[in-house]
Amino acid sequence: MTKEERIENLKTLSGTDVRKCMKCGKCSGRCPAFKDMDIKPHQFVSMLEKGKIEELLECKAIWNCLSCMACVERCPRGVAPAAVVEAVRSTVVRAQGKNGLKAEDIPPIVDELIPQQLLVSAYRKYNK
Amino acid sequence: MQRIGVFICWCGSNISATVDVVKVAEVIKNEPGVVYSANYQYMCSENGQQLIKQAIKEHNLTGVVIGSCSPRMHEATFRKAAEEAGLNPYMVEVANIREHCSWIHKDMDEATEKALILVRTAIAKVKLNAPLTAGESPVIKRALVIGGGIAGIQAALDIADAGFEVDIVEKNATIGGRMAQLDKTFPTLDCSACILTPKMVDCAQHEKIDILSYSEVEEVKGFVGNFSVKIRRKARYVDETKCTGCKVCMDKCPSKKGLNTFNMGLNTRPAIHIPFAQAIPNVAVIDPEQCIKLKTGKCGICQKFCGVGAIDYEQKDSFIERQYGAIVVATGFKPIELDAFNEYGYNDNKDVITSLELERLMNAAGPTNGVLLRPSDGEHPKVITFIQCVGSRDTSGCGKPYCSKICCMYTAKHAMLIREKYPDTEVHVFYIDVRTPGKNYDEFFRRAVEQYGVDYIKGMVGKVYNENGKLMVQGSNLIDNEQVTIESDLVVLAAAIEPEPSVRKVATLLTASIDTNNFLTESHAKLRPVESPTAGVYLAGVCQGPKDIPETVSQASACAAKVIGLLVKDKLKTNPCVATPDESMCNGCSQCANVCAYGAITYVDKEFRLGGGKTEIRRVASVNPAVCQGCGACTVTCPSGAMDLKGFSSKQIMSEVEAICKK
Amino acid sequence: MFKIAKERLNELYAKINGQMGLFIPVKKAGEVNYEVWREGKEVSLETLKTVKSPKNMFFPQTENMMKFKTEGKNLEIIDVRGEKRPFVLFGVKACDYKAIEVLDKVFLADPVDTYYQSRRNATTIVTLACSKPEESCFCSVFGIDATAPQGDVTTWLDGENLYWQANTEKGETLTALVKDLFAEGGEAEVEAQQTATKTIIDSLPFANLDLSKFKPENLNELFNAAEWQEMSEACLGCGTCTFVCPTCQCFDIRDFKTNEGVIRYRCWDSCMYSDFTLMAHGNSRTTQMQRFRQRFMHKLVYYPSQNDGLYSCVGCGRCVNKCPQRLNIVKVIKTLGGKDND
Amino acid sequence: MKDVELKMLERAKALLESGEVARVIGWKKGDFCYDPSPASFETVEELNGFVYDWFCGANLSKYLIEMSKKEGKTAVFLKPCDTYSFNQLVKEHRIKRENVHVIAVECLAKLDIEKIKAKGVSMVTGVEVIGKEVKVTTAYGEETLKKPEVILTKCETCQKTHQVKDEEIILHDRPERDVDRFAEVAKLEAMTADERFAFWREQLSKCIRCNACRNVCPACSCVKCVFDNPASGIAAKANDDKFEEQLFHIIRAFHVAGRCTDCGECSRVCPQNIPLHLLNRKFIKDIDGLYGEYQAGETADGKTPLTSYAEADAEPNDVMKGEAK
Amino acid sequence: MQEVTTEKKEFTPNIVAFCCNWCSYAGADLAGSSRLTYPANVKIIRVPCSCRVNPSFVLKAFQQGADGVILCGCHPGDCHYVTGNYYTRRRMSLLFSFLNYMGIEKERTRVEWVSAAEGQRFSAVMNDFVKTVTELGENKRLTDLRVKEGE
Repeated sequence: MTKEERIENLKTLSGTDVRKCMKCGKCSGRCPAFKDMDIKPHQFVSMLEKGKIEELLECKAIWNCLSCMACVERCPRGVAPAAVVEAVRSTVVRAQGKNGLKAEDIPPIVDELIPQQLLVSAYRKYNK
Repeated sequence: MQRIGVFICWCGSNISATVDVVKVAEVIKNEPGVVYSANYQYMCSENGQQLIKQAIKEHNLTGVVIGSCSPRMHEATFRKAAEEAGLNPYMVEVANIREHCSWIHKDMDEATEKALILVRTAIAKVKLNAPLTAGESPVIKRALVIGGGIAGIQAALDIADAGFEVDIVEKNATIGGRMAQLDKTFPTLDCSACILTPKMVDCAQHEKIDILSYSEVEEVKGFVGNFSVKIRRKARYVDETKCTGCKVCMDKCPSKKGLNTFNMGLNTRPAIHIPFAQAIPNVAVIDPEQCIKLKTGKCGICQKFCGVGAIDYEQKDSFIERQYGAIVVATGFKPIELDAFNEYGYNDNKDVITSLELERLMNAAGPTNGVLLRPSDGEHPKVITFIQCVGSRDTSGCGKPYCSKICCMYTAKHAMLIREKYPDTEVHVFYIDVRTPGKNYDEFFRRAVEQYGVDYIKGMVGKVYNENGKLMVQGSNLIDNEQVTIESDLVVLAAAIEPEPSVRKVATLLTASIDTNNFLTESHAKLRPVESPTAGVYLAGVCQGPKDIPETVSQASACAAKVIGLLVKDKLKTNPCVATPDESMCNGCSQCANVCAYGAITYVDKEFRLGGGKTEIRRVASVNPAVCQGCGACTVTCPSGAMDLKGFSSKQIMSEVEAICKK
Repeated sequence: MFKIAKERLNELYAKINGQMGLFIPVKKAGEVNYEVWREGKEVSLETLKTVKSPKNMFFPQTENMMKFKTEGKNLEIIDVRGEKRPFVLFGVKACDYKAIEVLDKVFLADPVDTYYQSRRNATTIVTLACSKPEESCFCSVFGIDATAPQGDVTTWLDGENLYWQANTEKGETLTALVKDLFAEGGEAEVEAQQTATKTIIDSLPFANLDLSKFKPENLNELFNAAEWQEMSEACLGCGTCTFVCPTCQCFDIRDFKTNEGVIRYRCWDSCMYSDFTLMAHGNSRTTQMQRFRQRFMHKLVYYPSQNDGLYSCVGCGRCVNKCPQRLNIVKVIKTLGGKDND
Repeated sequence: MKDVELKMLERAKALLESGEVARVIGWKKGDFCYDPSPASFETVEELNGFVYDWFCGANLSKYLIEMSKKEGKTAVFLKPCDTYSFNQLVKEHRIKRENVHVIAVECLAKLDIEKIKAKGVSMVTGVEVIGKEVKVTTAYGEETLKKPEVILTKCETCQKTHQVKDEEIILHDRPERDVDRFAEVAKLEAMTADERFAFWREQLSKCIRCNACRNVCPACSCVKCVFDNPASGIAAKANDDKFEEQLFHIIRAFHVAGRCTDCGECSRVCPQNIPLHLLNRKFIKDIDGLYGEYQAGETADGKTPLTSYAEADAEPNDVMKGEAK
Repeated sequence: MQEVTTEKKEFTPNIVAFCCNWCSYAGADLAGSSRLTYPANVKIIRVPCSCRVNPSFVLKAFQQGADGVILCGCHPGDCHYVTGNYYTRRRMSLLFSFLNYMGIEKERTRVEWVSAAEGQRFSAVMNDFVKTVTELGENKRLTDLRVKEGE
């Protein structure tokens, strides 16, 4: 795959139109994991738009993103930064050729206090 | 035999870049009926028009087709040119080969082919055109202004100064509108009341102006030059002619807990009240929802204390009907509701306020007498954070897709005023972009930053939350690529503005078109920005689109100029493209009148010859050409096809269909 | 005379169809009209009266006459008359066959209508004798023998067989083509059927209509008869009688715009219509009474006066059956025809 | 039936004799027992030919357009279904109501001679209806048929009652009938588009453009039909099997939409027996479903569904998707 | 009976759009001035109001070889002529439903409300309509055979 194709691929995977971003930073303004992310939510959008995907594919932020979707919820332009994060993440996971988490690996009794959303995020993050 | 001239415009390169205009002009020469065909760089130019006029004369043209931009753009221009050359203006048809062709198609062959089809279609139509002559209708020399804000006031004053009667219909108890609520105005920082109230007084004192406050437009009939408007004068329970505005009633009224809407609900007012000190008319009004007498029948204190006997609990809504030649719509705006933006905590925290509320908090006549105190505890806020673009430029569905235009400037104004009055206050502004197009605007904004040290943060706020009695404003600082949290005492939201909701009703009554954001549509974005597509209706202020005071005032004056231009005429030419029945085929079935929105159709008994010396009297439709607007609803309802529309006759459209379908 | 078993008629149709076109009464959507025969279509020879008469085969409801091809300002006129493929018209009843004679006198007289002529020449007509006339039939009034129709070939149908008798050269040619399907014989059966049918015909309610009054010399008297008003009062002015009539021959010529130019076609028209023969000044007949009178005067007086007394009604009775308001030529004949009608 | 006829004749005579009316519109005896024609009677003598029998299916209301223009009052016998057409014509100012005396007459359905003949019964000389049976006398003997099988198609689903009457002649109760008049339409709707197209193509290809449907239709009361009007751009005459019939029948159905009372005359008069009423009924069904039940001709005033609207009306695209209702 | 063609190769449908002068025609103008493309086979006829569109125009277009007909008007409630498009809405709902009943593919007919401000929408609507009609193929059911064949 050429670089252009990979960029296109990421855009398609994310399903979001990065050109709609008006660069207001509200996503990063709301991100609860902001500090832990080496690349910030708004940068995901802007870097994908600019085609800087190598950095994205090597970043740690994809593992730190909580997939809480706050950025998606807050975006005034209907862009979904978390979907870009997700797209990058799945690309990386697929390249590694393995599934991080299998359903049967989850302890049979899940602590009731674990937020449901976390479980969903975990699936989303590790199980491809 | 028809002698048709075809003129293909290059529109510089706008058309010629994608349409082979020379080829089109060449090929069209061979069309039956075409005796002349030419192409030229700019048909609408003086030279282009000259070309058309010359050809009409030299070739004895009976019809003209112009392949150019949209007929909405220059149809009138070309018709006028034809008329000057002695051809009936309605023998001109425009083929839209720019907006509908060259601008949207990239392939030259394809676009040229389509241009040919469009021109042939126009030829097919023009062959069936008939010369039309405009009728005349008288002009009533009186204008109606709907809305008594700065736009309405300015328009009314200008029209009245030209010597025409003007009525201002204002739904609130006083004129003044939003501007009356403002403290200072940018970029000069002069006091809003100081510049507005004299104008309000001018209105009240102008012999040509009649202020109908606390009134609403109920019904509009007629057409340009001849509107008949029914106005509802809402019951204010106070006789306007008697009340002296002494305010004794306000002191005595026992029901004092009504939210003061003029102060954006930041304090309370009595059930009987005058909205603010400089109200025009300076007459009290009773809020029937709040008045004990009106709700329970017991009380009547204000009546007892009114020295002039102005209180009338029995007052009912009344109606007046007046005739106008022109109508100005100046219904203004309101800030949007912020329920959809719970991330800013507006509904949960008293100290998260809107900019308009801040205006009142800073206004000497406001609830705090001009001292900036936060609503929750009346303390001086030490850290104030402004958030811009709240609900503006929002395509997510929660807010408005457009830029509200005034927020950047008033936020800079607020920040500056606060820093000046309370230098120990820290002021932060979260912004996406700072937009300052306007004379002295950017200088103004820079002063806020450079002289007053307002902290502008490029980035948007993600969340405002309460922690230990402080408002935590968490947002991005994009320049430094960090997330910041500012501990604030007061948060001010620059809420998007939207047209006053009542504009929908007004638009419907006036049959003026409205866009998806409820802004009234102007006739042309650039060339006819103050006219509504409905003839005789003009637009001033924010009802047409977001704008600040100077722009609003300019637009209002422009409106006034248009209205004056209309009212000085004694007669108006009417649209000749009206419905017309073929009486020999009309059944008099009344279906057409049932669908006519203008009441333009009536029925008459007419005698017809049957042959053999016999006659019969038959009921047939008759159209008033001054009232008919030419929509054509009747033509489709008519089963026999007796009703037809001049300029858009069935035969014309049919032959257009035939030509346009031809591949 | 030849015969063929009823069950084998499809073989006969297929054989004819292999050589030339075959038009035959076919039932479609509940109604029987002449159509091109195709395997699987439901042929209905027993149907006494097709809705449209076989005149449709020579004088179709619509027919293209010429094309005007336009290119720019050039106009080219294209003749659309081509050589007509020979075809067989099968199952024509005596009245309808007589009607063709009426039409021939109009279309084949000078100037010859070449559209009609080319179709007419290409046709071999196979007639079919009636065996079950019904109450609306009155062909005998016009001297037609429903049991022995003419045509290139005459056929008779009974419960078992179709009987075949060639009358003309064209008929012989057709017979030669299909002869191998036939057996000889049938004269006796045919004669028996004819005798039986004639008895019915003689007892039909309209068998004794009196036409004696319809003579050229009575033209003015008939034209001015007061009864027309009353007779036409219920007339809707529709064209049903005209279009189901086997002898009505009026047409209108119209143009149709196509992508390449214009097609000029003709189509049936009816003198019952208010816009029939519309001229610049208006219509020549302004009331329905005048239009109603025109139609019957033409059938019973004008046409015969120009064609040696040949009436242009053949007594098929279609108008009797189909008029929505039950007006028809019989009522006219009874009212104005002569004393014996009372 | 005979008793009703006698009563009608009696009234007609009385009205003419007293001079209350100048003419009576009814039916006149034909050549057979089954072919009465609509007729106008101006004298008592003319009433000799008066008839009211099982074959008086024709709707007389349209004749009143011309008759009500004449001097003097016109009395007319109207069956239940005819009164709707009458109202609709009054609504459209085509009939001068004040010039008409409406005598509502009973109708227990009318017979269709074509349906009788299609049963193989020919040379009919007389009929007698007894309950649900029809005794047909012919030149060849007697036949008994089931009445529901030989009534006019328009009568099969009729549930109409008199909407107008200045007086009435009703001697027998009409049996209750519970028939879904939209069943046939629904059946067509349930087909695929291809099947529907095939159905209508086959039916309409029979059309000979005789205009009987148009000319008999009380809603088609135009002084000049749009198809005869060269200015309309769709003027056309007979045309076979190409497009014209579709165009004609679509436009005609559209023109009478909201005005068609479902009197069924179009199908009755069609020489090719095309079920034209199913075209009009589709409009009626859609109107009922989308804009609320509406029966044209129930009243002589008010707007029709196509000359009125509601802001909340269904969107055309939703209607097409079948999502509106 | 004519079947819907299954051959879709190189088929570009002939689309006629009736646009009201005040909203949709202006919307089309805006699409033009915003350079929002749509296929060249969409051709626009200007009418004062969508309520001017007689069913016979629609049928005529089909007769003359149009493969799809679309009516565009102001959004309901925004009609320049107050109520025109309300009538259009009823008329066309009924007409198109009726055509469907006659077996005319319902995808060939459409009504869309496009305001003067909706250039984007105009272009999107046209692109979508062209796509739909292209998938459907040539209109054979309502075209007068004489038009195409010149017969």
